[in-house]
Amino acid sequence: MDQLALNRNDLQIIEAPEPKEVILPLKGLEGRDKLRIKIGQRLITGQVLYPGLYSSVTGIVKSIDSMSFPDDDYTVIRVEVADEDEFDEAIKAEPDFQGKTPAELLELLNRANLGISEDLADIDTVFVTAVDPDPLSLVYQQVLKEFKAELSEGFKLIKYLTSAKRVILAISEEAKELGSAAIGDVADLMLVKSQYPNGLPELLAQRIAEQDSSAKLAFIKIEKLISALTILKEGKPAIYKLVTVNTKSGVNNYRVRLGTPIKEIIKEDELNNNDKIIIGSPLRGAACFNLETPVTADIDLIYVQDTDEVYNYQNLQCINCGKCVKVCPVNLEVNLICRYAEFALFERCAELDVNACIECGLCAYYCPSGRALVQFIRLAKDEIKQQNIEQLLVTTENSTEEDQ
Amino acid sequence: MAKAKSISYEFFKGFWEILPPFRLVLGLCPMLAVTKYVENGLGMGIATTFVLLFSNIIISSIKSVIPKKVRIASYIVIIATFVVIVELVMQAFFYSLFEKLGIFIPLIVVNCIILGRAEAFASKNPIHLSAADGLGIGLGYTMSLFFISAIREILGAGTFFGMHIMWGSYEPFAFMIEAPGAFICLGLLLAMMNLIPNKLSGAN
Amino acid sequence: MKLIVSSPPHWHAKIDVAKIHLHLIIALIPAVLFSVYTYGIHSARVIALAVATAVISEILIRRLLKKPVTIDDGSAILIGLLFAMIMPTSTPYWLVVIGTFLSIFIGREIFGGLGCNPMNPVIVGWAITRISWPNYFNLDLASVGYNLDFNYRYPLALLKSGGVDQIADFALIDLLLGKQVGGLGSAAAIFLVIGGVYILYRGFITWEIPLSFTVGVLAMASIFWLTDSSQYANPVFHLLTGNVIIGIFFLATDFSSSPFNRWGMIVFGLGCGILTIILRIWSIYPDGVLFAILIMNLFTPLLDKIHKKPLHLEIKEL
Amino acid sequence: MKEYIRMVVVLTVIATVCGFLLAAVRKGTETRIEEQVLLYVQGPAVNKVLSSSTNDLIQDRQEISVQGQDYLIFVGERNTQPWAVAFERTAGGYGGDIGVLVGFDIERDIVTGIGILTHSETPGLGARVSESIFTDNFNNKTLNANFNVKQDGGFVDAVSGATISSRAVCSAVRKSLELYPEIKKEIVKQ
Repeated sequence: MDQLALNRNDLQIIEAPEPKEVILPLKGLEGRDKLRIKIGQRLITGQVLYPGLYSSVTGIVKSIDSMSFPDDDYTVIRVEVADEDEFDEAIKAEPDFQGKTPAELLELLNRANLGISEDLADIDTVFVTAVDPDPLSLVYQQVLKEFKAELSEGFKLIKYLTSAKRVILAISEEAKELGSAAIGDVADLMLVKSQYPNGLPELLAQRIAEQDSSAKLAFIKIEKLISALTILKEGKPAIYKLVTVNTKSGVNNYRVRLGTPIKEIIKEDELNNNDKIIIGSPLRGAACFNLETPVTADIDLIYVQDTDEVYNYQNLQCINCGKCVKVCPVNLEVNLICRYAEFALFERCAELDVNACIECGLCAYYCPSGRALVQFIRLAKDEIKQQNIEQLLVTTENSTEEDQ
Repeated sequence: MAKAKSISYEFFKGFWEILPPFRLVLGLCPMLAVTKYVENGLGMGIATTFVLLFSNIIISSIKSVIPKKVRIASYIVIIATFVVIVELVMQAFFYSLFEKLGIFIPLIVVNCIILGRAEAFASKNPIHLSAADGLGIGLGYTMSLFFISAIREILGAGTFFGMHIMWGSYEPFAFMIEAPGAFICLGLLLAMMNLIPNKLSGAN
Repeated sequence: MKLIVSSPPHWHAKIDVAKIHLHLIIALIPAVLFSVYTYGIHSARVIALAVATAVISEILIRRLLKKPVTIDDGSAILIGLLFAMIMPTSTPYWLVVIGTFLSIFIGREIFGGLGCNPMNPVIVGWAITRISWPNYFNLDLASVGYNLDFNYRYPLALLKSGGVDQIADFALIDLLLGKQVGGLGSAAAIFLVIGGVYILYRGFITWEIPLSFTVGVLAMASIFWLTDSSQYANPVFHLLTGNVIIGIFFLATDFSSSPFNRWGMIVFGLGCGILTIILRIWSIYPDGVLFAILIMNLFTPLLDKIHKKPLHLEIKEL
Repeated sequence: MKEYIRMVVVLTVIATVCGFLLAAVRKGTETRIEEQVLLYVQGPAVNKVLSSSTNDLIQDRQEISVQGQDYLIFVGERNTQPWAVAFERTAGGYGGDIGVLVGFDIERDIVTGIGILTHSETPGLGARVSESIFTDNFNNKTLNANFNVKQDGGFVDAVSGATISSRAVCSAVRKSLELYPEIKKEIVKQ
């Protein structure tokens, strides 16, 4: 069971070599025509290409294609990197952030490619996750160690930005001393057991909600908070991402420029046929089928799984052992939901609150029948979503008929 | 029912096409309760057939007189009359059978097959067709009861009409003549009956 | 370069159905060995026949229904073994064959196979044969012809017919050590406890049902015992005799026919324990464990409704 | 309104016709049913307890009045001489009244045997009092024997697990014993 322990490791950050070409992904294929750039155009670092899409390098646009990644189809922009970064002038340093209003700060940060949610009203508790949510991931603790001096200022920033009453630092039990030194008098400490899935934000939120059910919660990853601080200090956009790369040859924390294709980090000669590259957690992440997949701000971990370790689903009949129910962190009756989903009884799934599922993958991890439980749940969620839309359509049609 | 309504069709449909209780799944209560022995099953079947035949004839002949709103009440009165006649006659001439069937004779009144045929068939069709329908369904029901009670008696008691037919050292499978045995036997037979047409249509 | 693509999770605990059943079978081995040691070749005969019948009938039924044959998951072997464990040594060969076949066929396959049975298949097979051929379940006769170094009367039958005075010479330690007449394996209390603790420790079954079952038996027996100890046997006697121990660890915990929620399991176990004692005291059967489990199996869908509602939190990521 | 009248009339007519029909059938089968009941319900028990009689016990049944109450009795005859009498008494059992037919040998003043006529005891438990293994307890017992179950100091082996039903049978037998002298007097008179 130690497989699910959240690893601890002291690593040095390795600066990944600067890429020769970056890939900037834009979700969906519709945005393609609305892009304000042309092939051959020169981009500067931090330039806005589309609302929410920024250039992370300075260079020339080589092509605009479409590409498929596990979650969706993307419009991708390939940029050939020039030698020197030229930064967008619109981003200015604001070391003393309290001189600006929170709204102005937010605009500045988002202009600098941070991507903080615009809707910050009604938040009274913010927690900063400094515990790695997934096994194998080492990014959060690395950031915590690296930037422990800046943390208390970061808490002040987030408190000011959201006008929250309370800031909580979620930290693994082993890093307790580090945490209590960092919080100062600004934040509270929440200790997390180093075992998956305790570090997932949903479960941290659940723990807070158990104490205070009326709290309106939001969370921010520690790396993002540090990025925000760096932007305000240096006046440069966020262009680097820390990624744990776990290959057969070893584990390293790389600082990678956003948009770098993963083939630049994982050399092809390290891979065998039928290996599996997992972007994200071994329990939640998606298998990568395209080595051109760019590193984005959401990627904390890239894990190369050897052929021998790849698990094949059996999808045998459910034996009703109840293990999935026992391990489910949000108390779902997984066995029932998945059998209902198997036989297309999606209303029953909805009755059993399938939408509360956080897709942590523990049920399928433990399932002795080797059933693809997460997929059944995703299917149910998706069908419920679509059927609700259909229902809405039906009711509107009926009402127009009645009107006539 | 697209087929032409002929006496022979109405008579024979009860033997397979809508064979009760396997196809109609009606009349299960006596089916489960009185099929311990072949004698009981057969007696129950014949009593039901008698009631079914005469109630169908009478209801079909006076169907135009009965107002719609009181038709169920009228049917029940007519059916009940025949049931009581059956009960009295059985008591007078076949007392041992009467003792075994006991409460299930009066309960023929609420056997869904009879009211079902009265409502679904006799109240809409002429006398001769109704008679054929009643007799056919009744005999089909008798056949089913005979079949299931034969299985239960042979396995559960090792006898057939009370005669020992299994080998000497046969230990009766008493579960079959208990109530749970009836449920399992009926369930398996229903499953088989559903399997056969599936197989047939699959072959086509 | 070919890469494998599949959906998450990409890890697995590497526990499969066959492994669970294998360990359940391993846990039964002490009791099996003990029964072979005590009753010799007849015990081995019943066990071997039951296991063989279970496996063969599963193959035949699955072939007939055109379903994949899944005997390699070990569940048929487990059913055969458990069925043998609760039968008397003297069971004739045909009864073993019919009982095991019914366990597999009526108990499980007609409901859809492993995981779909609403009642414990072993007990279904047992109950059908128990009703049909009660004479062969007379455990007092089962020990005839053996030179046993302990009281060769079935304690529960003695309790039923003669009352508390009759069972005075059963030392509780003897009952614990398996020096009592009972089902083939179900009499070997201590060996079943060893096996049960093993599977509990390895996590193949959970603690809820065994614990609450035990508590149910002890509590209900204590209530009777405390009201009139001259008429009712002491609680530990009830715990150690008959099929209670095998029921606690191996029969009540059958995955498919027991609840999967914690509180459902606890109510289920308590119900089994309470009904066991009630049936022992008021029914015409000397032992009530198997019927108690069968009755509680029917409540399983209802007990599954005892469930904490999932928490649906909306949290915002900044 | 017309419709309502029609409904009432039709239902009344149907009910009346059915009523008459049933009355006629009932009338026609009444005596035969009575014979059948005697033959099948009381017959076997009477024949068992008075087994060495030469007459037709059912046909020779008679009703006699003792202390203002009527009792149906069966008189067994040998060589046209009455030698035994049997009649039914009831007592409350576990599930309702148990009707017990007790046969008496009037020559030797002993109980020849008993038979259970009606009962509603639990099948497999109390119902086992009607099995001969229990009723044979009472065969050829003198009148002064203690008709009680063994727990109460009598000689009767109770059906195991069905003491209440066994006690009820014993109590019905004791009731018969009380009545027996009166009935014997009546028979001897005849």
